Amino acid sequence: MREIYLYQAIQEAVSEEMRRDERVFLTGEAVGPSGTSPTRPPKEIMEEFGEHRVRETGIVEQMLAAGSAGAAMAGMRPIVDFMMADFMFPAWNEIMQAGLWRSGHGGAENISIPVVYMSGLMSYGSGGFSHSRAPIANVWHGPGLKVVLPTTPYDTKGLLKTAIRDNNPVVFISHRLLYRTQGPVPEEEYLIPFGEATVRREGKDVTIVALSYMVNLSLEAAEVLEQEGISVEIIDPRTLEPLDINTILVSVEKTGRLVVVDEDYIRCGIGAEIAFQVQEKLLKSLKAPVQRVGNLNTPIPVASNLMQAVMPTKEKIIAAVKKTLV
Amino acid sequence: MREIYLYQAIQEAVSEEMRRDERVFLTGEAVGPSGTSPTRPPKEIMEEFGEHRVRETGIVEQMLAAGSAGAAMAGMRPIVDFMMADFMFPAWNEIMQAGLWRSGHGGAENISIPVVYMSGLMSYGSGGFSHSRAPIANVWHGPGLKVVLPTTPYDTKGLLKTAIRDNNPVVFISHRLLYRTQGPVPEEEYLIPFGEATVRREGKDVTIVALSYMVNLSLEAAEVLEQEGISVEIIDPRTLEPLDINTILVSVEKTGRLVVVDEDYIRCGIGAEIAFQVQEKLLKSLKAPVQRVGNLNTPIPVASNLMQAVMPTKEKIIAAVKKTLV
Amino acid sequence: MTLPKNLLQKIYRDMIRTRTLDYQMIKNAQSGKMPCGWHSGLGEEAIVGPVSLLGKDDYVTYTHRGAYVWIAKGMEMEDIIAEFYAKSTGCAYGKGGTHIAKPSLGIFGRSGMQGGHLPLAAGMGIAAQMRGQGQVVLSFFGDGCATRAPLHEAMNYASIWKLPVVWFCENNGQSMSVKQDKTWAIKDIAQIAGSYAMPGKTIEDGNDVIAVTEAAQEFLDRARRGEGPALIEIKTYRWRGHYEGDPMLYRTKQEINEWMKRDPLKRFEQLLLAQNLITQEGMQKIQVEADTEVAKAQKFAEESPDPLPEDAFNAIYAT
Amino acid sequence: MTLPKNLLQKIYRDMIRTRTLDYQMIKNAQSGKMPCGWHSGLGEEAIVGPVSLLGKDDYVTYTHRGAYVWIAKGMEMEDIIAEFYAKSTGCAYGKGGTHIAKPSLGIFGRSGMQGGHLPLAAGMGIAAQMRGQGQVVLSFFGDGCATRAPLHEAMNYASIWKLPVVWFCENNGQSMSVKQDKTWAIKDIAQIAGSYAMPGKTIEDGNDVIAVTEAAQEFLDRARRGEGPALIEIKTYRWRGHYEGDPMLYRTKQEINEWMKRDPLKRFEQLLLAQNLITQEGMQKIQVEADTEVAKAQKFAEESPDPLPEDAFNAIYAT
Ligand SMILES: Cc1ncc(C[n+]2csc(CCOP(=O)(O)OP(=O)(O)O)c2C)c(N)n1
Ligand SMILES: Cc1ncc(C[n+]2csc(CCOP(=O)(O)OP(=O)(O)O)c2C)c(N)n1
Ligand SMILES: [Mg+2]
Ligand SMILES: [Mg+2]
Repeated sequence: MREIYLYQAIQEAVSEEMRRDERVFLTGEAVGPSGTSPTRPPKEIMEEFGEHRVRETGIVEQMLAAGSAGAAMAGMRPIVDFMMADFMFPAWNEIMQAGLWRSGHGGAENISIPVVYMSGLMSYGSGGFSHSRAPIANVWHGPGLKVVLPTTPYDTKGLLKTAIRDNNPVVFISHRLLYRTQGPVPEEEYLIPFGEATVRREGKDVTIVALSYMVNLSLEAAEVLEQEGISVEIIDPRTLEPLDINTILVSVEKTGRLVVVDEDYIRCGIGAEIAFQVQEKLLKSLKAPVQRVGNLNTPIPVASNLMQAVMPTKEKIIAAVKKTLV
Repeated sequence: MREIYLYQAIQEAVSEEMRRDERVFLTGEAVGPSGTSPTRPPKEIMEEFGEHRVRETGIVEQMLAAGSAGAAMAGMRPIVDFMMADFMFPAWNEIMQAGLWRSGHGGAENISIPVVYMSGLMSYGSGGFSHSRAPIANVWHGPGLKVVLPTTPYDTKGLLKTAIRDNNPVVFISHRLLYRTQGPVPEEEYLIPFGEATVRREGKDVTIVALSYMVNLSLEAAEVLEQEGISVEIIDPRTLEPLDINTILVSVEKTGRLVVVDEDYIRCGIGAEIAFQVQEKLLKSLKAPVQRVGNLNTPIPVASNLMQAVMPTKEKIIAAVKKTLV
Repeated sequence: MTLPKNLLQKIYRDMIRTRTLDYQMIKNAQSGKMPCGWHSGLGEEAIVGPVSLLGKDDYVTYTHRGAYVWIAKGMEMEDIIAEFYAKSTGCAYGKGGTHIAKPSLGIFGRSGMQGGHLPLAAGMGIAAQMRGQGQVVLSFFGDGCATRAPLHEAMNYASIWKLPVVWFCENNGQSMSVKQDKTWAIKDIAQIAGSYAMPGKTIEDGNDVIAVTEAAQEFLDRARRGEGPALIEIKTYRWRGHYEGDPMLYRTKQEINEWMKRDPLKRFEQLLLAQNLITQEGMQKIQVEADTEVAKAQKFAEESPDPLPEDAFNAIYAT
Repeated sequence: MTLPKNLLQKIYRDMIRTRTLDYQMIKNAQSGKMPCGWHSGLGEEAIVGPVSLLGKDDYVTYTHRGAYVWIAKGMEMEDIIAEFYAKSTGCAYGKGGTHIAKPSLGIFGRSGMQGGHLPLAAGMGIAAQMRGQGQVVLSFFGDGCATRAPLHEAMNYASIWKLPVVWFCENNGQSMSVKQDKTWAIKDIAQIAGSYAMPGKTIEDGNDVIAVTEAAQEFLDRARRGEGPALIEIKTYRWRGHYEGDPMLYRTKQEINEWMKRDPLKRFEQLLLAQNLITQEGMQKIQVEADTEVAKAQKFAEESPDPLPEDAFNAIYAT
C-alpha cells in the first residue's frame, strides 16, 4: 500500500469530502492558496473550489466557531481550521455552545449541526504557556461534542471523513509532531467509525491508554520496558467521545494494571476520567493504583528542560508503569 | 452570634475590603447603585466609593476578565462580578490566561495578579442549557487559578476576604440557592485560609465529598440514610485549589467508601479527580468502587422533571451511597 | 408610503397578536405557574414590520424579547406558550424554554450568552450566499448585547464576504439596569457601520412602524441583490422591566409614561384608520381573534403533558 | 517640528539598536540554535519614536514584533536575548520566551492569543486612572490582531471611562499570509475610532518617524490630561516574512523592494544629517556601540546557564 504523510491524509480527506458534497466548505486563517496551515488542502484543489468554499479569514476565532455553527444549522457542512489547538480558547464559549444547540432545540425537526473544529497540538516545541496547550479534557467535558484524536495517517483520513459526515459538532485534534509521520493509506475510500479503540501493541503486564502523540511516546517506553521483561499493552481509543471503554476494560481485566498518558493538564483530565470508569467496573481486579502521566498542572515553560519537567516523557511513562508493578 | 444571609456575607466582605485597601475595586454588570446583582454591595456603601471603585459595565465579559487582570498587574486589586457562572464562558480565554501570566513572566519581580472572578451558580431553576451551567471542573483544570466554592455565610465571608487579599487570580463561585440561607457570622473580622476542608457531618460508613449547594443536598440524603442505619460523613473541601486531600483521605481510610457529589458535567469532573487521588493512595482500603453523582453530560433541560433526571438529587445521592454498600 | 395594503394589515394583525400574547405571558409570569421567566417587549412592536417582509426560507435571530419575531415569522402560539411551560408539546419539547427554536422557519434558537447570535447570523448568511437563492438573514439585537465582543468579528466578515445579513439594533437605551451612557461611548449605534464599510441608519423614531419597515425593506432588498450587509438602529423603549419582577430602580415613572405616549401600535392604528386601511369593527375583530387564539394556546399549554424523564437524554446528538 | 533635539537623537540611537538586535535575532533564528522563533520588525522601526515619549512608569503593550518597544522602553539586550535562548538569565528565567515581560518598566508580557492584550491595556489604564499620577498606556497592535473580538469591548470601555490609553495600530497590511482586503472591510483602520467617540488618525506614511512621533505626542498629552483614549494607525510594512522561514507566497519581491525604499531609518538619518543633528562620525559611533552591545548580550545569552528543572514549578502562584 502507498505511504503518505499525515498532513496529506488530512488534505485528502478534506478535498474528497468537498468534492463529494457541495455543502462542505473549509474556513480558517491561512487556509487560502498562499496559506501555511498544515491542514489546508493543496493549492490546486483549493483553486477548484473557489472563494465561497475556501473561506480564508484573519484572526476571528469566535466568528469561525459560531459562524460555522450557524451555517451548519442553515444546511451547510463547515470545516473550521483553527491551526493551533490553543486557538480554540478565544472561541471557547462558541465551541461549547455548539454542543448545546441541539439539546436546546429539543432536537426538533431533527436539527443537526454538522461542523468540524479542526486544530493541531503544538506541544513539545518552545511555544510556551499559550502556544503549546492541549485542551482535550475540557472539550471532552463539554456535552454534545464529539472528540477525535487520531495518531496515524490511516486513522486520520478515515476518522476525518467520518467527522465531516457526522451530523454533530466534532472537535478533531491532530499533532504537529505527527504531521510528518508516514503510514500506509489505501487509495480507495474508507471510513473509520467513531467509538472503536485500537490495540497499538499487545502485552500482558500493564495496560497503557494513550492518544495522538502520546501513543508514540508510550510505544517508545514499551520498547525499553520490554527489554526489562515488562510487557505493555497500549490501547489508543482514537475517539474520546464516544469512548470505547470496553476495549480498555478487557485489557485491564487481563493486566490488572493501568497507566493513562495524556498531555493535557492532569487535574480533572483524561487519566482521572478513564481511571474512574475502570475502578467503577474493575476495582477488585486492579492489582495496583491506576497511574497517570500528564502535564503537572503547570503553564508550559519555554526552556526545554523545564518543559520536559512539566510534560509527559518516555522516562515518566516508564516510571509510572513500574509504579504499578511494586 | 448574629445570623446574616449569605448574600450579605458577600456584601460585607467586599465593602470591608474596599474600605481597608483603596486598590480594591468592584466591576461588573449591574453592580451599580440601581443594579440587581445579588453580589453588589448595598447602595449606601457604593456611594461611599464612587465611580472609579464601583465600575458598572454592560455586557463585556472579556473586558471584565482581561481588563481586570491588566489592572491587577498594574497594581490594583479588582473584584469582577460576572453575576451568573455561565457568564464566565464568554471570557473563558481571558480567565484561563489570568492563570498563565505569572508563570509566563517566570514570576519576575514577584509579579502578582490579585483579581477575584466572582459568580453564582444558577442551577435548579429553569434557566436551561446556558443559564444553569456549573463550570467548576474546567476552571479547576486550568493552572494558576485558585478555586473557591463556599457553602455557608460564615465560610463565604471568611473565604472571600482571603480571596481579595490573595495575590493570585481566584475564581469564587457562590450559588443562587444559598444566597438566602442564613447562618452565624461574627461582627469581628476573621479570615479563612484556603486549602482547609471542613467536616460538615461526622459518620462512619460512607464518606461524601461535596461543595456549595451539593453539601446541602448531601446533608438531606444523609438524614434519610441515617434512618436506615447508614452513617454518612460529609467533607466540604471549600476550596478545590488548593485542595485539602488529606482530610478526605483520613475520612475514606475510616469509612472505606466514597461518593463525590458535583453539579458540573460528570465527565472529567471533580468526582473523577478526587476518586483518582483517593485510589492512588488508598486503593486497598476501598471496600467498593468510588461512586459519583453529577450532571450526566447533558445540556440542562428546562422542564423540571427532565432537569432532575440530568442533575444530582437527594435520591441519586442516596442510591450512590447504597451502591458503595452492596 | 410604498408598502402594500395587505402587508400593512398583516403587520397590524401581528402586532395585535404579539401584544396580546405578551400581556398573557406577563400574567403567566406573575402567576408563578410558568417555569420560564418573561422578558416583555411591550412598546417595541414596530419590529413586527421588518419581520413581515421575510419569507419562510429567510433566517432571523432574535433577542430575549423575541415574541414579535416568532409571531411575525409565522410560529404558532401553542409552540411558544407550551415551551415556556416546559411541556412536551412546546417547540423544543420542554427542553429549551425561552430559547425558542423553529428550524423550518429559519429560527435556530438563541444563545443565552448575549451577542452569541451575531456570528451565528453571519453564518446563516454564509449558507444563504452559498445556496444562492436570494435568502436573507435579519438579525435583531439589543443595545446592551451590541457591546459584546463577537459583534466586531461578525460584522466585519459579513461585510468582507458581502453576506446577505441585515443587522437590526433594537436600541431601548437600557441593558438590564444599565443605561446607554454607561454601556456605549456613542449615542447612535448605527454609527459603527462605518467600521465595516456598510450602510448604517439610525431611526430616531423607532416606534414609527412605516419608517422602520421601509428602512428594512431597502436594506433587505439590497442584501438580496448580493450587495452585502447593512445596519439599522431604531430608538425605542421597553415599557416593562428587564424581566417581570424587575424593581426598576434605574428609571422613573415619568420616563416610562413619556414613552407609552409614543406607543407604536396606537400610532399605527391611527394611521391605518386615517387611510381607511382598517375600520373600528375590523380592529375589534382582530383583537377578538387574537384573544381567542391566545386563550386557546394558553389552555393547550396548561393542559399539555410534561415531557417524559427518559427523554432528557434523547436530543444531545443527531444521528 | 517641535520634538526636542535630544529626543530625536535618542530615537535614532534606539532605532539603530533595535535594528542591530533584529539582524542578530534573524541570524539566531536561522542558526537553529535559538529555541524561540523570531518575528522581525525590520522596516517598522518608526514606532521607536512614540515609545520614546514614555516615562518609566508608563505602560505599554506590544505585538509579536515587539523589539522596538522593549528597547525604546528601556530593557537591556541581555534580558531579551537570554530569554529567547530560554536561559536562566532571561527576563522570565527562560519560562516565557517570546512573551517578554519587565513589570518594573510597565511591560507585562503578551498573550499568545492575538488581541488578548487590548483589554489588558484598558485595564492598565484603569490602574493609571485610579492612581491619578498622569501615567498613560501606549498599546500597540497589528492590523491582523485588530479584527479580534475583544478590541470592541476594550476600546468602548476605554472611551466610556476616559482611560488614558493611546491605541496604536501598526498596519502592515498583512496578517500572516492574509492581506488586509481579506481581513478588513475598510482600508483605514483608524476609522473605527468613530465607533468609540475618540479621535482617530491614519498616518499614511507610517515610516515618517517625525509624523508618527508627533501624532503620538498629541494623543499621549491628551490622555495624560484625562481627556481619554485615541487611536493612531500607521501604514507600514514588514520586510521579512511573518516569521523566519515564511515561504511568503502571498507577496512579490517587487512589493518588498518598493517598501524597502521607504526605509524609516534611512529617511530619518537623512533628515538628522540635513538638520545637523548628527554627523557621519556620530552615526558610525552609534552603530559601533550598538554592535558591541548586541554582541555582548549575545555572548551573555549563549554562555548563560539553563534554568534548573526544579524551577519549572516555582512561578505559578505568587505568595
Ligand atoms: C454574556 C451575557 N452576559 C450577561 C447576560 C445577562 N443579560 C441578559 S439580557 C441583558 C441585557 C440585554 O440588553 P439589551 O441587549 O439592550 O436588550 P434589552 O433587554 O434592552 O431588550 C443582560 C446583561 C447574558 N445573558 N449574557
Ligand atoms: C487568537 C490567535 N489566533 C491566531 C494567532 C496566530 N497568529 C500569530 S501572529 C498572526 C498575525 C498577526 O497579524 P498582525 O496583527 O497584523 O501583526 P503582524 O504580524 O502583521 O505584525 C496570527 C494570525 C494567534 N497568535 N492568536
Ligand atoms: Mg436594550
Ligand atoms: Mg499586520
